[in-house]
Amino acid sequence: MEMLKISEKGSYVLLELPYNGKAMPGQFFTIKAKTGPYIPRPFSVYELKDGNLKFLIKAGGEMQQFLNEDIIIDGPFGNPISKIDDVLLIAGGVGYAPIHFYALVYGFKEMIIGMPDDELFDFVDIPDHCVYVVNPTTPVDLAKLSPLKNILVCGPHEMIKGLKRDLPESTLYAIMEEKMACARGMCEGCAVMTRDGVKFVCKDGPTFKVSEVDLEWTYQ
Amino acid sequence: MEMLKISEKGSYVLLELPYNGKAMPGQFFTIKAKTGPYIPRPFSVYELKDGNLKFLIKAGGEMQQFLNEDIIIDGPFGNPISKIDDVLLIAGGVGYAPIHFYALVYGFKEMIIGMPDDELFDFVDIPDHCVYVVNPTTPVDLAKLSPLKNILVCGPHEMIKGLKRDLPESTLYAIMEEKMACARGMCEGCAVMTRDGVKFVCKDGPTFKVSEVDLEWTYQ
Amino acid sequence: MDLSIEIEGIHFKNPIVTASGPLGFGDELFKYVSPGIIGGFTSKTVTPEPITGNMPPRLVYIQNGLLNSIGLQNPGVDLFIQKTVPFLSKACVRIISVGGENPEDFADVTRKVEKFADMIEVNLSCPNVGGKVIVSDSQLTKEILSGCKAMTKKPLIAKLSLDLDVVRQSQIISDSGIKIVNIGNSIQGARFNFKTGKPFLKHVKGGLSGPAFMPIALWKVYQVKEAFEDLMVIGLGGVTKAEDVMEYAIAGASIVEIGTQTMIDPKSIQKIIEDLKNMLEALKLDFKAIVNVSHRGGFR
Amino acid sequence: MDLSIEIEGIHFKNPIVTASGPLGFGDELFKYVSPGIIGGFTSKTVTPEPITGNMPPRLVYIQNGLLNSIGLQNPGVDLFIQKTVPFLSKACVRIISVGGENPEDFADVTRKVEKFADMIEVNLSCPNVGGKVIVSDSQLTKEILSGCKAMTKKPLIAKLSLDLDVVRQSQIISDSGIKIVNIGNSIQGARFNFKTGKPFLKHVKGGLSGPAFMPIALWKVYQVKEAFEDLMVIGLGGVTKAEDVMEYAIAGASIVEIGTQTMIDPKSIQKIIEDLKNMLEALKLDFKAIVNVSHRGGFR
Ligand SMILES: Cc1cc2nc3c(=O)[nH]c(=O)nc-3n(C[C@H](O)[C@H](O)[C@H](O)COP(=O)(O)OP(=O)(O)OC[C@H]3O[C@@H](n4cnc5c(N)ncnc54)[C@H](O)[C@@H]3O)c2cc1C
Ligand SMILES: Cc1cc2nc3c(=O)[nH]c(=O)nc-3n(C[C@H](O)[C@H](O)[C@H](O)COP(=O)(O)OP(=O)(O)OC[C@H]3O[C@@H](n4cnc5c(N)ncnc54)[C@H](O)[C@@H]3O)c2cc1C
Ligand SMILES: Cc1cc2nc3c(=O)[nH]c(=O)nc-3n(C[C@H](O)[C@H](O)[C@H](O)COP(=O)(O)O)c2cc1C
Ligand SMILES: Cc1cc2nc3c(=O)[nH]c(=O)nc-3n(C[C@H](O)[C@H](O)[C@H](O)COP(=O)(O)O)c2cc1C
Ligand code: FES
Ligand code: FES
Repeated sequence: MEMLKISEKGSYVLLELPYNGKAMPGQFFTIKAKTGPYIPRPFSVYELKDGNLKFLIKAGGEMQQFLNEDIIIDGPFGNPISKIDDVLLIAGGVGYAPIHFYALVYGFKEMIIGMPDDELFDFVDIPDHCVYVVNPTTPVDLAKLSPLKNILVCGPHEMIKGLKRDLPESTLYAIMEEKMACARGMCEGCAVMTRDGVKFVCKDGPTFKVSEVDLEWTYQ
Repeated sequence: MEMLKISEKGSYVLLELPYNGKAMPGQFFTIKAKTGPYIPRPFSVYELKDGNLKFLIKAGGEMQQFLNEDIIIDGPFGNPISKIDDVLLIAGGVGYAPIHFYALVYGFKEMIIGMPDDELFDFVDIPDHCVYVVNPTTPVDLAKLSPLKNILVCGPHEMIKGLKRDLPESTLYAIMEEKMACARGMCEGCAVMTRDGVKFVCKDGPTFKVSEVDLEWTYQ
Repeated sequence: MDLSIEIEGIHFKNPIVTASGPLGFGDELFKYVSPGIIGGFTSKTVTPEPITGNMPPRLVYIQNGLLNSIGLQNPGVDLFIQKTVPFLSKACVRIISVGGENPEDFADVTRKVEKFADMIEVNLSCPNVGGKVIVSDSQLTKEILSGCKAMTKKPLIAKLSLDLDVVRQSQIISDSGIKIVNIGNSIQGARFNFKTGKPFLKHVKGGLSGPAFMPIALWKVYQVKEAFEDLMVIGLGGVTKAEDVMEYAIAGASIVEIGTQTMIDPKSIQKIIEDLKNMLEALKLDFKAIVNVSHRGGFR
Repeated sequence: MDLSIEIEGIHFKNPIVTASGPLGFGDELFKYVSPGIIGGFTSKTVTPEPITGNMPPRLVYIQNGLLNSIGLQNPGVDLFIQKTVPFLSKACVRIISVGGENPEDFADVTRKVEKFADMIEVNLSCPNVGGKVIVSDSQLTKEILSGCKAMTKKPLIAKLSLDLDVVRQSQIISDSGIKIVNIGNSIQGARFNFKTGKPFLKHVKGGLSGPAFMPIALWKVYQVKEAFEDLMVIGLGGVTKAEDVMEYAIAGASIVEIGTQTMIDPKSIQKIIEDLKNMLEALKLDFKAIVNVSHRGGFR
């Protein structure tokens, strides 16, 4: 049924499944196999085209050992992102997944991709006209050079913090990630603190306006 | 790598693996997949021919859900049975597995097979000249009609008890089954009570002379 | 066969009830599951004042289970009554879980919610707030229970901790004149991040749930029924399938709750109920007949 | 990096020690694993008289773990000394586990075996014999420990129960002047047969082991080091890989024992030691440096 593509050193996996439903950028599915893991894991849509649904998965976790089995997906969950005008897309690591899907559906003006290693860079599809950096330079440094004021980012917490700090004038949207259990707004697991109190990534997100989020409210 | 054959209604599975080692009748392997079950399960050899090792597995347990994955076997464990002269072989249910292997390697004089259902009967290879019964008649009733005095049995505890009770003159050997954890005589899990005190199926068995075993020493 | 059971005058059409917490206040759950099919629904624990809950991460994945540190986040009893209570379905037994720190807290919440509930569950054992769990203090526990009793005639359920001796806890409950114990809350546990050398959770420990821990709760259900024949027991922890419900009933549970499993797959609760019915058909036994049967020597 | 650690004057070449019980007396284990590679070996618990152990079934398979009811089967101390002791390898630290019912039993066994051991582990917490576990009785525990102390100058280890409050247990141990606690024994649990309506085990409950239960033991290790900085802790329960050893060390364990995993796959203990070495190389830290690091704010 499903197909797996594994990156050169085995650090990343592309999982491809037939899927006849719909999904919009920003949305995610939970994934598990029959034998595990017990708690299904949330993954953003990397691509949905011609009835093929793709996920970009970082290897090394419990999930990986089950990827060779029949995969059970549930979703889509989360709120779709609407098109953002003149957007600068920023991705860090596998945070590239939802950014890639956004770019496919809505296009973009500029894109900056921060990659932890060449392995991931060589592994994913990257549109022609975009900039990328491999550590130690960070997308934050490059973003400062862009004239664009609307930014959509998905990447490590520290990257979002950096952007918020260094680009106070920009309108920053972040696709947030928190561990999830129910993915349905029931368990109160995937909390983020906002101006309006605690919100949940699965139900109220995953995309938040960064100015409204308290990024310090986390124990990392 | 491995092949699965599933019986008509799905109650039994034949697992076939390439295997270049040796194994003798009476011996067993433990079986698991990478993702589970955590405690490998012991299964008798059903057949070993031309580098193909086969197990006959009763479906419905935890093991079954892992059978589609890459199987990891460990063994052979347990003591081989030596050839028994003029032997009457008796099997009950999947206890037929080691009996089948014995018959293949050493041949036999007579064989009585008790099958819980036609499904298993139709599923396994059965030699030409042997008798079989499907419940409610039991192999014990038929065994009383046989002139043979050396008996090798593998089947439910109650069947072994019945033979011991009804055929006091016979020399009865049983391939015993107890839940196992280490399969190596370390954990003291697979205990049977004998004339010489507690013995372990994995290390001292699995074949025991029934006259020496206290079949009442069990909580069932 | 008949799946229904009556506990302290309350009729459950079947013994399957949702556990407090993992399913929140039901609004999301009932998009997936009709309240008409389950025996009962337990609300998340409600406290006198709103609680923000703990900083993320609130969850740690573990093999065959989950470690959570939600920290009793809830809107407080007043907002709960205003926003949630109107939507609580009467198609199944409505259990409202009440929490707090002292007897006044519990009494206050009980008084305010009791008319909207069929039963009140007193959460004496949350692993995720403050220092010790309430039920480790027998005097405090007694005061809380008698305070709640004074506020309602509805049946009370005492939710116990699996980390402490359940027989001792049940003695306190029984002495307080409460007839139903829920065994029990999530077990305390921790995980450590080998990349940072720190615990994953800010408060170090959290609550463990999921199938891995079922044998622990099963043994405690058995122990309590062995010691207190008259207490009604709710079995809770790790149920994922009808077979597990059977085991809890055999061990002594009259009601079986499901938390984590319903949370990760809401529709599975329907299958569990159907499978349970089929298992009982095959045995030709009503559910009531298997409750506590291990203490009567098993099926005959 | 250096994996060695010294506990009460005893040098362990690495912190990986086998747990008492699942590996018996070592004769079978050492066909698969050279004693030269592990830090230490703990014998199965030895009692004054031979014990037959429990009727089968002695094992119940559970998800991600095992439920056992062996019942301390052992040949008794005299046969142990005659048959097993001569083969105990000095290539790793030899820990002999002693058991019994009363202070005399423990003293008797300790006296007889102490010259063959580098350390003595006092099993205060077997879930599979008699009624209550010994360590639930603080007076009895104190008498047992002082009896053992009188018999040997070798370091004593007190093996605690995970079913009871470990801080309270550790207080008793500390008051008795013992410096090392093992946290801990298998947890009590039960499973029921839904075909017969009876428990699987004759004594209903057994001991749970395996990876499912590691977060419970980790939390207890942390708790004890938080309350008793001076106690040395052995972490035990559910270890299957080097990462797990790291977590125990971070939580506070100086030594990490492995039982069930070594039993189902003896050779895995070697891989765990190698992987641990590699993880420490990557961190550029000696093992000693990570012990208890969570109480010091993690890696810096
Ligand atoms: C030496 C030896 C050789 C063996 N050879 C064979 C062989 O060749 N073929 C073979 O099929 N078996 C054999 N066995 C038996 C086999 O090892 C066990 O049946 C095995 O453990 C089954 O594992 P499982 O994961 O499939 O089932 P498990 O998950 O252990 O379950 C076993 C059965 O119990 C049922 N069950 C699960 N939970 C409960 C509950 N709570 N109440 C009641 N029932 C429950 C399941 O439905 C299932 O039918 C052998 C055993 C030994 C010791
Ligand atoms: C909305 C949303 C979308 C997401 N989209 C994606 C996506 O597109 N692609 C993606 O790759 N991820 C995505 N994630 C993140 C993903 O869900 C998690 O990383 C996932 O839970 C990983 O599961 P796992 O079983 O692979 O890893 P886990 O087993 O949970 O382990 C995660 C990592 O922790 C490490 N680890 C395990 N134990 C320890 C320990 N004790 N100490 C230190 N480290 C440890 C593992 O080695 C591994 O690297 C998303 C998350 C959310 C909320
Ligand atoms: C996310 C989550 C939140 C919980 N919140 C509460 C709660 O508010 N009140 C309560 O009494 N128990 C709470 N619990 C405990 C559950 O009710 C239940 O006791 C526990 O999860 C074990 O059952 P399970 O294995 O079926 O989930 C919570 C559990 C989880 C996983
Ligand atoms: C089969 C078996 C036998 C055991 N026997 C003993 C014993 O004799 N003495 C003892 O102190 N602990 C005994 N234990 C408990 C283990 O030493 C250990 O505490 C427990 O198994 C948890 O560790 P693990 O998850 O690494 O197995 C036994 C455990 C098992 C599984
Ligand atoms: S994962 Fe449960 S509320 Fe978001
Ligand atoms: S399975 Fe461990 S002794 Fe036989």
